[in-house]
Order: sequence, then structure tokens, then C-alpha cells
Amino acid sequence: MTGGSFTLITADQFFKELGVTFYMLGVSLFFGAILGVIIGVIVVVTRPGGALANRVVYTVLDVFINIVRSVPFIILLVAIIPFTRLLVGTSIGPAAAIVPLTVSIAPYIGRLVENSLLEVPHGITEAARSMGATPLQIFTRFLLPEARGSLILALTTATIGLVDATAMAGTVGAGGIGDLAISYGYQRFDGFAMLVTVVTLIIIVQTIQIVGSRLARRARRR
Amino acid sequence: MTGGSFTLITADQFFKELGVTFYMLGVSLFFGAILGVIIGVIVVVTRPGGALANRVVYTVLDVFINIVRSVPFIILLVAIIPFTRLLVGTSIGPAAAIVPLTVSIAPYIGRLVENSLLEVPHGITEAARSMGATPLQIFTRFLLPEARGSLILALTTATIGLVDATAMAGTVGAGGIGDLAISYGYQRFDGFAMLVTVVTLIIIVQTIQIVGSRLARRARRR
Amino acid sequence: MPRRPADSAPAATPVAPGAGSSASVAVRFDGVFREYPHKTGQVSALDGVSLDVPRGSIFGVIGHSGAGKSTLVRMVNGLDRPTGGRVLLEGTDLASLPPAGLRAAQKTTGMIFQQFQLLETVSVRDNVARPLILDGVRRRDARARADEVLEFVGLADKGDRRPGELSGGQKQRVGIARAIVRNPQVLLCDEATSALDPSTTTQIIELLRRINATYGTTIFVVTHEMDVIKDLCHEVAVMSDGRIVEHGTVLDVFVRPQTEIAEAFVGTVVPHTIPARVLKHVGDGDLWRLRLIDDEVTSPLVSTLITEYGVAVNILHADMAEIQQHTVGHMIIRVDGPADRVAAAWTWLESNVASIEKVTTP
Amino acid sequence: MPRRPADSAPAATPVAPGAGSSASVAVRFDGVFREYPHKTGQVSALDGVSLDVPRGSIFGVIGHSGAGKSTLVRMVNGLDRPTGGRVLLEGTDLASLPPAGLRAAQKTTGMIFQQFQLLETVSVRDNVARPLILDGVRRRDARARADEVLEFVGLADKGDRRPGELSGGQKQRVGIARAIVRNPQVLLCDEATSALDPSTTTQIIELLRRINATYGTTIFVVTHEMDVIKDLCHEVAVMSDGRIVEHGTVLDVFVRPQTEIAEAFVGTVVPHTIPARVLKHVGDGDLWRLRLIDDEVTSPLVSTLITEYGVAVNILHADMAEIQQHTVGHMIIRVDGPADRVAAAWTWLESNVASIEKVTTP
Amino acid sequence: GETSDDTTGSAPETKTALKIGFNPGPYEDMFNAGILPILEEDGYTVETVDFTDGVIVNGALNSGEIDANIMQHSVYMDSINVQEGYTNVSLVQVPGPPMALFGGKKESLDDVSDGSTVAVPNQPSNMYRAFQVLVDAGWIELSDTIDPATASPADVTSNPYNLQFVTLENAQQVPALQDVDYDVIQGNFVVAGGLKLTDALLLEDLTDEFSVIVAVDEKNVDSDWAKAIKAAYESPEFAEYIASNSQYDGYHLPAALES
Ligand SMILES: Nc1ncnc2c1ncn2[C@@H]1O[C@H](COP(=O)(O)OP(=O)(O)OP(=O)(O)O)[C@@H](O)[C@H]1O
Ligand SMILES: Nc1ncnc2c1ncn2[C@@H]1O[C@H](COP(=O)(O)OP(=O)(O)OP(=O)(O)O)[C@@H](O)[C@H]1O
Ligand code: MET
Ligand SMILES: [Mg+2]
Ligand SMILES: [Mg+2]
Repeated sequence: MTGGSFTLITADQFFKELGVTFYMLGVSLFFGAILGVIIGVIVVVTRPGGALANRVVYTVLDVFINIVRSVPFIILLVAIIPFTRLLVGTSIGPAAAIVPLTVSIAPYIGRLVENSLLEVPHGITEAARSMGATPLQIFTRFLLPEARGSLILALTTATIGLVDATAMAGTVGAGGIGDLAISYGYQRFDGFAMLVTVVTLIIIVQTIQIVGSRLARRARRR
Repeated sequence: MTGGSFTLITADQFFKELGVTFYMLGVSLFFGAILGVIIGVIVVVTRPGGALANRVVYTVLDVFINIVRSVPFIILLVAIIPFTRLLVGTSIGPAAAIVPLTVSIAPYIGRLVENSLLEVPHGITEAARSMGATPLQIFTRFLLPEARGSLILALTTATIGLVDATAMAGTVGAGGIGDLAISYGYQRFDGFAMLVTVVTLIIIVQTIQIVGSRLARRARRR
Repeated sequence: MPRRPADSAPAATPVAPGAGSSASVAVRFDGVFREYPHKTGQVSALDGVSLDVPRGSIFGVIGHSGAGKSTLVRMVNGLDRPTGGRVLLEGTDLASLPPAGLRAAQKTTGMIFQQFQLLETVSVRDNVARPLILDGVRRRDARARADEVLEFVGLADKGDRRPGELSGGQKQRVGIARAIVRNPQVLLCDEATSALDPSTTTQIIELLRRINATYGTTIFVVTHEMDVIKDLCHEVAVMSDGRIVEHGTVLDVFVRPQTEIAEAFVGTVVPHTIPARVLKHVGDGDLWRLRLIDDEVTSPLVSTLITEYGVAVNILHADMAEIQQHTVGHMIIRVDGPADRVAAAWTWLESNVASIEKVTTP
Repeated sequence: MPRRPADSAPAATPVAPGAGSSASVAVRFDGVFREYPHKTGQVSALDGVSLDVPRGSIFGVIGHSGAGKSTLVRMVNGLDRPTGGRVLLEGTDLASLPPAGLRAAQKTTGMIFQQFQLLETVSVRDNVARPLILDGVRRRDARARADEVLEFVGLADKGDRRPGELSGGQKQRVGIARAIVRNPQVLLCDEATSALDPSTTTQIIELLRRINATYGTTIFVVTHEMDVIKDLCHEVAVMSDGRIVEHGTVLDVFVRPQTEIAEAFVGTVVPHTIPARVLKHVGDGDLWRLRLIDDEVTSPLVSTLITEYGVAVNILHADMAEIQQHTVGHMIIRVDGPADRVAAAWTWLESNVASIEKVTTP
Repeated sequence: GETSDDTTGSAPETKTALKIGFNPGPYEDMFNAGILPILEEDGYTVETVDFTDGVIVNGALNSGEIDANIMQHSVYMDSINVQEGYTNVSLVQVPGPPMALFGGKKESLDDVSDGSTVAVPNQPSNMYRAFQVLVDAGWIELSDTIDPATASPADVTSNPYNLQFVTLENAQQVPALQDVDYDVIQGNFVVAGGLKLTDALLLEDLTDEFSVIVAVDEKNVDSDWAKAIKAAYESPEFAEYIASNSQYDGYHLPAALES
């Protein structure tokens, strides 16, 4: 700023970081959602009274979800550095940020998926069973369509949580809009950068929510 | 402490910070839940097609939720310092941390409450309306009992998110177990402190989840 | 085409007192339309329904699946709104009321839902007590009253259960109990007995009749079961494709159905088709079809024909039904004998039975 | 107390071929118990049910609300498991099967649910196609087949709708379509027609009969509507409080109900009680109650009594019903005349009708 | 004096209960072990408050919610004073470790090559210091207008090796060491992270302006308790404590302590 320049960040930098945010968001959401849905489904089917009730698998997964969710993100990020390095070869940069982001979001999505699936009326599962559907089919052909609306809302909620988490990913040099907000807006007191980045974040979140709500409403339409 | 001591933290310190965590968690959950439920209910009843459909109120609240949820916690914390000071007379310490924690958790709970309430079958609302129930009664006497299971799970999810957020509250000198994990485990590379605090956090989260799941299962029993 | 009670057959019409005068109308449908937007153009669930439900009457609406019955009944307590026309409950257009007014109006009604709509997480007792709780009745009193009503519907021992632990018919009875717990002025029944076995149905019908008689409750019944109409209702309207195609006293519609669809429904109680077994005999001689009402049913018609008119009579088909306080009989007989005697028998019957016609191959 | 077809009345029992031999049993209930734990002790939904459902038959179970019918039918495809005894589907104890085996067994069955259980977020067509999709049938083919079946149940034009846009009866027909889309070997119907009007019911019954005749599908029907039993079933079992209290061919049970409860159900089709109207005449002379089967119904009984035995006959009550391929009649007549002629008439009737008894004040 | 505080109501001259803010790390440990005993002897009681952030801790100081903080150098403090209009001033300098340039994937300064990655702190004033170390190494040149309060990679005017800067949270720099070619780590994290300052390839020439200070509000500079803190940091007991603990090897000592 010094020399009286209006702001510390350039348009180029802004758009680059915006790209980084979308990259981190997109990739970690993609993997997080896949893992999360798998986790959620396994928890639902292995729970006591579920289609494939299995006390051990259920307890292990349930505890695993809780462990990951217990650990503050920044600590999780450090704790899994060896794993991150194994996976992407480095512990810094956007690619490295994706690993802890995914690891932290997947169990969260898993829990939300679990909650959604448990809301599907029991009769639907019964009808599916009466047709000889496999547990996988019960999920893909019955529970998934019926829970679609609430699943979309859950994913929306998770995605928004992820936007917040990407801001913290700045710690590993990953950058992104949230990091811009903290590094420039907050730490360097660049009011303009703060405004632009926060408004951008609000727009991103608002868009995700609007799209999510609309998709959910459509899916929910009966 | 210094020198070759095994860990940097003392048992006294640990228990004091544990108390601080419960204090922050309890108070902000209490206010956050009240505000969140109110927000969630208002969003549900004012949404298009709701019992008290009101485009303006709905849009304002919906956007407000998104704004609060868009802003990284650290920025939210700084942004509302004047408000915090107004409310609790100081901007530092556990009492001051409660304000941003509540402000950040309430809209989140609101969103989860909204999602839960939308899952209650439409017929229940119809039956309630046919009896001439007021919108408030529809909520307290019909939606709430029917959604209780999923509401409890939502609150559980939110509480666990709150545990995570209290760790960040260290920024304002609030302390707590999460801050201990970050200050000692993360910033001072104190492995033992890290282990103890993280295990404590896991136990807290696991307990919350177990209690939440059990209560939800009981509420859900049909 | 809807007929008024005026031209109904027997002397005493069992229609509620003062029917027809607008002052005593509990529910008035005034050219009601209900259209649903749909990809492939509009779907008309109600297509100009006009109907008066007299206060204190038990009024039935019957029609095939999809005729618009549920849609119609949901208009009465404002659960659905007409896209055209008006629905008046006790003279008030529900659409014109402010929310508080609408709620007050709804509280004077009770509704039994086709799909029960019970709270799954709450005991049966609390489900039934809920409307009272809404009115601010103390929990104790509400529960006591709920138990009373549960006893009425034969579920005295099920108060502590959750709906999920009940059979289909038991759930339906909980729905009935909930609808009547407030002693509503207008009781709306959407297939209130379709999940019930005959003897439970009979009990419920008895119960509804008692409510009607004791409290003067107007009961608006929507059903596909003609037996319910027969045993319970004073008046009946027949719906088809969103329209009222026939309307009259129950007896009237039973004895002289005007439309094919009404005939089909009546036929489920008093067969209107000629059994195949009987058709085999067409051509053997004259087949006559008689409809008898009340005393005609118990008078020795066949005996008279045989002994006084000297014809041979074979009863090919006979059945009877109790409709409201009346007996309706239906007979197909073969009459043989010299032409003049047969003719005389015909003439005599013509003035001694409600209707007589020759049966010809269809 | 359950009776075997052996002692059934008329010559040709319409029971499926080979009934009774274990090899031709589609479903066997072998001392089946189902208990629910409950705060106030155990609830017994099934209390030692033993029953054989012959392959290829249409087997009905009737009983009051809460008798255990739904519980029974849910045992057949393994949706529920006995807490005691065994249920054999085509000779296999479902409880003994590994999951994959159970699923294979379930695929040979189709089930119509009392509460429909449709996917709310999926079109009617896709609801019906779903079982085929599970089998790996290509989406196109599955949909084409679904449309075929929807046509069967009279919903050809509703394929694109969502269940929420259908009336209650339309939903039930979607459930029926879904259950038969795979041409199951055993079709399980839990109140498959209770939400339907009589003419739709008749169509569905026709449809079920056609399925049974064409594919030899065993149909296990649970219902509270005696009309369904009468028109559709070969055999019927009567349930009460979790027990089978009576069992026989439909005709058999209709003509000679053994238990009060069976009599009550039969009475909804062929009244068993004596109408009040008739009771007024008790004491005026001899009141006789006759039950007639088939030819007895169309024979000129009254004519014969009057002309050949010289007695005066007044038919106080008569009705007739078609049960399976048989006609069952029920008459109450008053016979007047000199004692010896009356006695002779009695004697003659005794050997010419299925049963005769004097009516006395109850 | 005229700057002494009379808004707190109680006489400031007799104030003995102090509230001091820290960022967790060596300065707090040093205070607790080396200074606190001296202050307690003088009759003071001290409550320490941990902040994990540098902005809020200065706001708390300026608003009187804490009496002093010990976690920053005067450059940083000044920059925040300017930004937020605070009136915090430096009371006394405390011993502190210098910034250190470590080799990660590369083992010596000579291995630097085109595109080498260099991790630097993401906080502006520490980034500024890190850049100064790189200038000392002869790897980059900086803009004349660079300001410690807002320094960013944009201030690097000459970068012949085309160094790739990775901006990390201070504590992250230790575990990230093996993922970058070079790592310029703030001294206290070097110490806390178990690295040895003596293993560094290059140490910062720590000037006074980047030495950590005890900051107080301007109006309290002359209070007794402020003087007591200042005296404690300049006392021989404290000098003895620093000298006798090997963990402070390599620390930059204020003039008063240099023996
Ligand atoms: N949301 C909707 N969208 C489109 N069409 C609808 C909707 N709801 C109902 N319908 C149609 O309106 C017509 C009337 O429905 P309604 O539920 O009133 O029938 P019903 O007479 O109660 O039939 P049932 O005896 O089967 O319950 C039906 O053809 C139905 O498909
Ligand atoms: N989960 C349960 N817990 C306790 N009791 C139950 C439970 N499910 C069913 N029952 C009881 O078991 C009995 C049999 O129920 P079932 O649903 O088989 O009756 P049904 O013959 O199908 O009746 P309906 O004709 O009313 O559908 C009922 O008395 C019911 O209350
Ligand atoms: N009572 C009449 C008779 O004896 C019969 C009526 S049967 C509907 O001829
Ligand atoms: Mg309906
Ligand atoms: Mg049932």
C-alpha cells in the first residue's frame, strides 16, 4: 500500500486466487462427497437394525467420523502431513490443501448423509426389500431418490462449510479468496481487499445456497 | 517447564481450559440454539408456500444466514468486536468469545433446523391446519415433535462444529482445550500436549455424538 | 340434472330439517373449480361443482377413484382453495377470511384423512388430544377426553401405543377419534372407513350416526363404498370427473338412479345388472323385473299372483337391502300362463310395486 | 377347527389342482408366532398360525382390523420373521436363507402394500418399472413394460405424474401395477382394493383372476372386504386375534360358516341376521329360513309349495349372491295352511334345499 | 504525571494486579520463568492471557483490557498503531531469536537455482524480515517503498533466481521444511520446533526495530508497574537466567543485557 496505492492486491491476483478457491473447492468437494456418501451409506446400512447390521463396522466408522470431526482443522492439517505428502508428494500448495480439506469434509458429509437417509420413511425400504433389492440397490434406487432433496441441502451446507475451510488452507500456502481476505484484508488492513474478498465469498456462498435450494426444491417436488 | 520437561502444560492448566471450553460451548450453544431455532422456523414459515409466506422476511433472513456463513470465522470475530464490546463490555476472554461463537453458530443451526423441518411429511402440516392450529402451534405441536429426531441430530452436528470453532477462540485470548491444542500442540510442537488435548476433544465430540444419537433414536422411535 | 328432494319417492324424506333453505345450509359449493397446472395442459380435479349440504344432515359424496372427492372435501375446511367459484362454510367464504378467522372456522370442523396423517412420534392418546391442546385445554383434561373418545372407537387399550404399532384399521380409528374429539359442527370424512372391516365399519357408522343425532353435527362423507352411503347418509351426490352428475336423497338415488354411474354404485348394494344365471332363462317366457319399497316387500306378491291370477311364477332372482329406514327389494320373476292372466297379473303388479319392467336380452 | 376341502358341500370344489399335497403348496405357515415386546407385556400379532396355500390358488384371509393379517402376509416374503414356527415359500424356510437366497426368493413374489409405499420423487412409470430395473432390464424396456401394466390397471395416461399428483385409489393401482410387473409366482395383496371404488375393484379383481388363470400365479389376499373374497378367492381363512379360526373353500364357508366371526363376515354378503322387518312377523305363523345353492335357487320352489302343497307362502326376505361359480340364496318365508300340509311342505323342502330351519325370536 | 491514567478510578500508582497478553511461545515461557518471579517479589500479581493473533492483542492493549503485551517487534506495533490509531509504545526490548534461513531440499546457499521454492511467513512484518534475510543472501532486491506493515511478494523488485515464494503460517514452516528448497523461519518457531539456530544457513542481523518488545499504552509508560517490568527485563537476575539456559543460545540480546 504505502506509496498511497489504493489496494495491495491486483485484479490478476484476485482472479488467480478465485481460480484457486474454485479448484480447491471443486476437487475436495468431489472427493469429499464421494467418500462422504460412501461413509454415510455404510453407517446407515450397518447400524443396528440396518440392512447389513454390523456392530463392528458401524462403531469403527462412527468413531472415525467423530475423531476427524473433533480435531480442529489446523491440527488435522498438520497431523496428516505425512499422508498428504504420500498422496500428492508435498505438504504445501493448493494440491496439498485438498487432502486435509477432503479428509475433514468427508466425515462431515457422511454424517449429513446419514441424517438424510434416516429421514426416508421406513415403508420405502420395506417395499424395496419386498422386491429383493440388494442393499446397494436399496440405496441407489430407493433411498437416494427419496432423500435427494435433503441430500442436496446437506451437500449445500457442507460446501459452504468447505468455503470457510479453504480460507484456513492459506496456512499451507494454498492461497484462495479466503486466504486473500485474511492475509491482505485482515493482516495488512487492506480495507478494499477485505471488502472485495468478503463480498466475493458472500456471492459464492449465496450462489451455492440458491442453486442448492433450487435443486433441492425440484428434487423434493412430489 | 522449560528445560527438559516432558510437556509444557500442567494438569491445572488443562482442567482450567477444559472448564473454559465447556463454559464457551454451553453458553454459545444455549443462545445459538435458541436463535438458530427461531431463525430456522421463521425461514420455514415465511418461505414461498409456507404458513406465513413473506418474500421479504424470507429473503432477508436467507441472505443474512448466507452472509454470516460466508465470512471466515476470524474475520467475523474482528468485524463484530464493537458489537461484542457493547454486549459483554470487553473484546477479549471467554465471555467475549461467546459473542462471535453464537453469531456464527446461530445461522448454521438455523439452516440445519430448516432442513429438518422441511423433511416432515406435508400431510402433518395439513392435519394441523385442518385443526386450526396457528403457525406457532404448527411448529411446536406438530413439526417439532415429528422432526425431533432429526433436529437433535442437527444440533449434535452443530455442537460438534462449535467445539471446532472454540479452538479458534484462542485468537481473542479465550483459551479452552482447542486453544491449548493450537498454542501448545501446534505452535510449540508439544507432542504430549497435542495428544492429550486432541484425545480430550475426541472424547468430548464422541460423547456429544453418542448422547445426540441416542436421544435422536429415542425421539425417532415410532 | 341434480335433483332436489322434492321429487323423491316415499313420503317421509329422511333429509335433515329445513334442507334447501339457504339459512340452514352448513356448506355451500358455488360453482367450484380446481385446476392443477400440469405439463400436458391443465388437470381439472373439480369442474364447476355446486352443492348445498344442509345443516345437521349426513351428506355423502360417492364417485370413482380420481373423481375429485378428496379435492372437494378439502375445500370445506380451507385446506385447498378453489381456482374458481366459492365455498361457503356456514355462510362464510373461507377465502375471504383473515388467517385468524380461517383458523376459528377450521376449529368448528373435524377432518378424517384418507391417509390418517397421524403424528408418528407421539402416543395415540396424545394424537387424539392434540386438537384440545391447541385450544388450551389442560393436558390432563385433554387426555381424559381423548381416552373417552378412544373408547368410543374401540381403542381404549391402545392409548399408550405409537401409531407405528397399530394396524391399518386401528390407525384409521385414531384419525376418527382425533376428528371428533372437539365435537365439531361439521365433520369431514375422507374415506373414513375404507381400511376397516365390516363390523368395525358398522360400529363407526353407528358412532357417526350417534354424533349426528346427539349433537346435530353435519357430516360430510366422501367415500367409494356404497354401503357407507346406504347405511349412513341422508343425501348423496354422485361425482364423476370433477362434476356432480346426480344428487338426491339416498333412497331416491337407490330406487331410481338416473345416470349409469349412479346405477353402477347402486348396483353394488342392489344389483342392477341381471345375473348371467338369469339371462339363460330369457326367452323361456316373460321375465319381469320388479322394484319394491317397504310394505310392498313384505306383502305376499308371488302368492297373490299364483293364487288370484292363476299364473305360474318362478323367482329367478331376489334381493333386499335396508336403505335408511326403508327396505328396497328387487326381484326377477318368470311368469307363465294364459296371455290374459299374465296381462292381468302385469296390470295388478303395475299398481302394487314401485316399478316393473320386462327383461330383454341386453 | 380349520376344515379341509374334503367336507365341503357341492361336488366340484374350485380349489386349485392338487391342493393338500405338500408338493403343491406354495406357502406353508407352520405354527407361526409373532410377538411384539411392549411395555405392558407382549403383544401377540400371530398366535400359532398353521396354513397351507396351494400353488396356483387364490387364497384369501379375512379378519377384523388388528387380527394380524398384515403381519401374516409380511411373513411370506420375509419382510417380517416369525418369533416362533416357520414360514415356507415353495418349500424353503425363508429364515434359513442367506441374504442372496432371500432376495432371489423375494423376486418370485410381488407385494401390494396396504399403504402403497411408492417413491414420491419418481414418476408413476418409474415406480412401476423399478422392480425390472433391479433385475437389470434396460430402462427403455422396463418403461415399456411398465406402460403395459399401467394400461392394465387403467392408468395409461398417468405414467408421467408423480404419486403426489394422484388420488388415493390411483396410488393403490400404481402399487398393484408395481407388484405384478415381474409376473411373480406368488402375489401378496394387503388390502389391495380397500381404497378403490366398486367398479375399479371389480376391474382389479378381474385382472387378478386373469393373472391367476394365465400364469398360474398363486395369489395370497388379505382383506377385510368379504366381497373381494367372494368374487376372487378359492379358499378362505378367517383370522381373529392372531389365530386362524376357520378355513375352507369359499363356498363352504359361505354356505355353512362355523364360527360367529365367519358368520359375521359372510353376513355382509349374504345376510345372516334376520332383518328387524322380518322379526315383526314372528308369531304370525311359521317362519322358515332356507339356504339354496345353484339350481335350487332358480327352481320354482315357492310356486311348488303353493300349487302342490296348497299352503300360502309369503317371502319376507330373499337375497342371492354369486360366489365363485355358484349361486347361493337365502330366503325367509312364512308358510300358512293346515298343519299337515305345512308339515308336508317342510318335508319336501328338507330334501330340496341345502338347509332349512325354523326362525325363532332371538 | 499528566499522562498518568485517572480514568480507571482506582489510583494507578498503587496498581499491583497486571494483565499481560502473549502469543504462545518462548516470550511467554521466558516471562514466566525469568521475569514473573522478580515481579512477584516486587508485590505484583500477573495474569497472562494467550492470544493466537497479533491484531486483537494490540486492540486489547489500547482499550485497557490488558496492561501490556509481549509478542511483537516495534515495526509491527507501529504499523498497527498507524492502521488502527492506537497509542501503544515500546517499554523495553526483550531477548529474542533472529529469523533463520534453513535449507530444506537444498543443503547450502550455493545450491540456489532458477525457480527454487522459498517458504516465508505470511504475516507482513515477518515476511518483510524474511525478505531482508534473502536480500542479505544476495538473492533478491526490494522496492524502496516496502513497508513492514504491508510487505508482500509484490515488493520484490529483482528476483534473478525466479524464486517461488510460499507464504505459510509461522508454525507451518517447520513441518513444511522438507517440501521446500529453503525456509525462512521466525526464530521462536525455530526454537519451539526443535530446530537449532546454529544449523541455519543464514541468520537475520536482528536490528532493534525487529526485536520483540514489551508494549504498553503511551499513557502508562511512567507508571510504577511499567517501570517495574522494565527494571525486571534489565535486571542481572534475568541476565543470569538467560545466560544459564541453553535454549536461548543464539538469541539476540538487548544492549542492557549484553555483558
Ligand atoms: N397435485 C396434483 N396435480 C395434478 N393432478 C392432481 C393433483 N392432485 C390430484 N390430482 C388429480 O385430481 C383428480 C382428483 O383427485 P382426488 O384426490 O380428489 O380424487 P378422489 O376422488 O379422492 O379419488 P380416490 O377415491 O382415489 O381417493 C385425480 O384425477 C388426480 O389425479
Ligand atoms: N410394532 C408393533 N408393536 C406392537 N404391536 C404391534 C406392532 N405392529 C402391529 N402390532 C399389533 O399386532 C396386531 C396385528 O396387526 P396387523 O397389522 O397384522 O393387523 P391387520 O389384521 O393387518 O389389521 P388391519 O386390517 O387394520 O390392517 C395389531 O393388534 C397391532 O396393534
Ligand atoms: N314378499 C314378496 C313375495 O312373497 C317377495 C319379495 S322378494 C324381493 O312375493
Ligand atoms: Mg381421495
Ligand atoms: Mg393390515
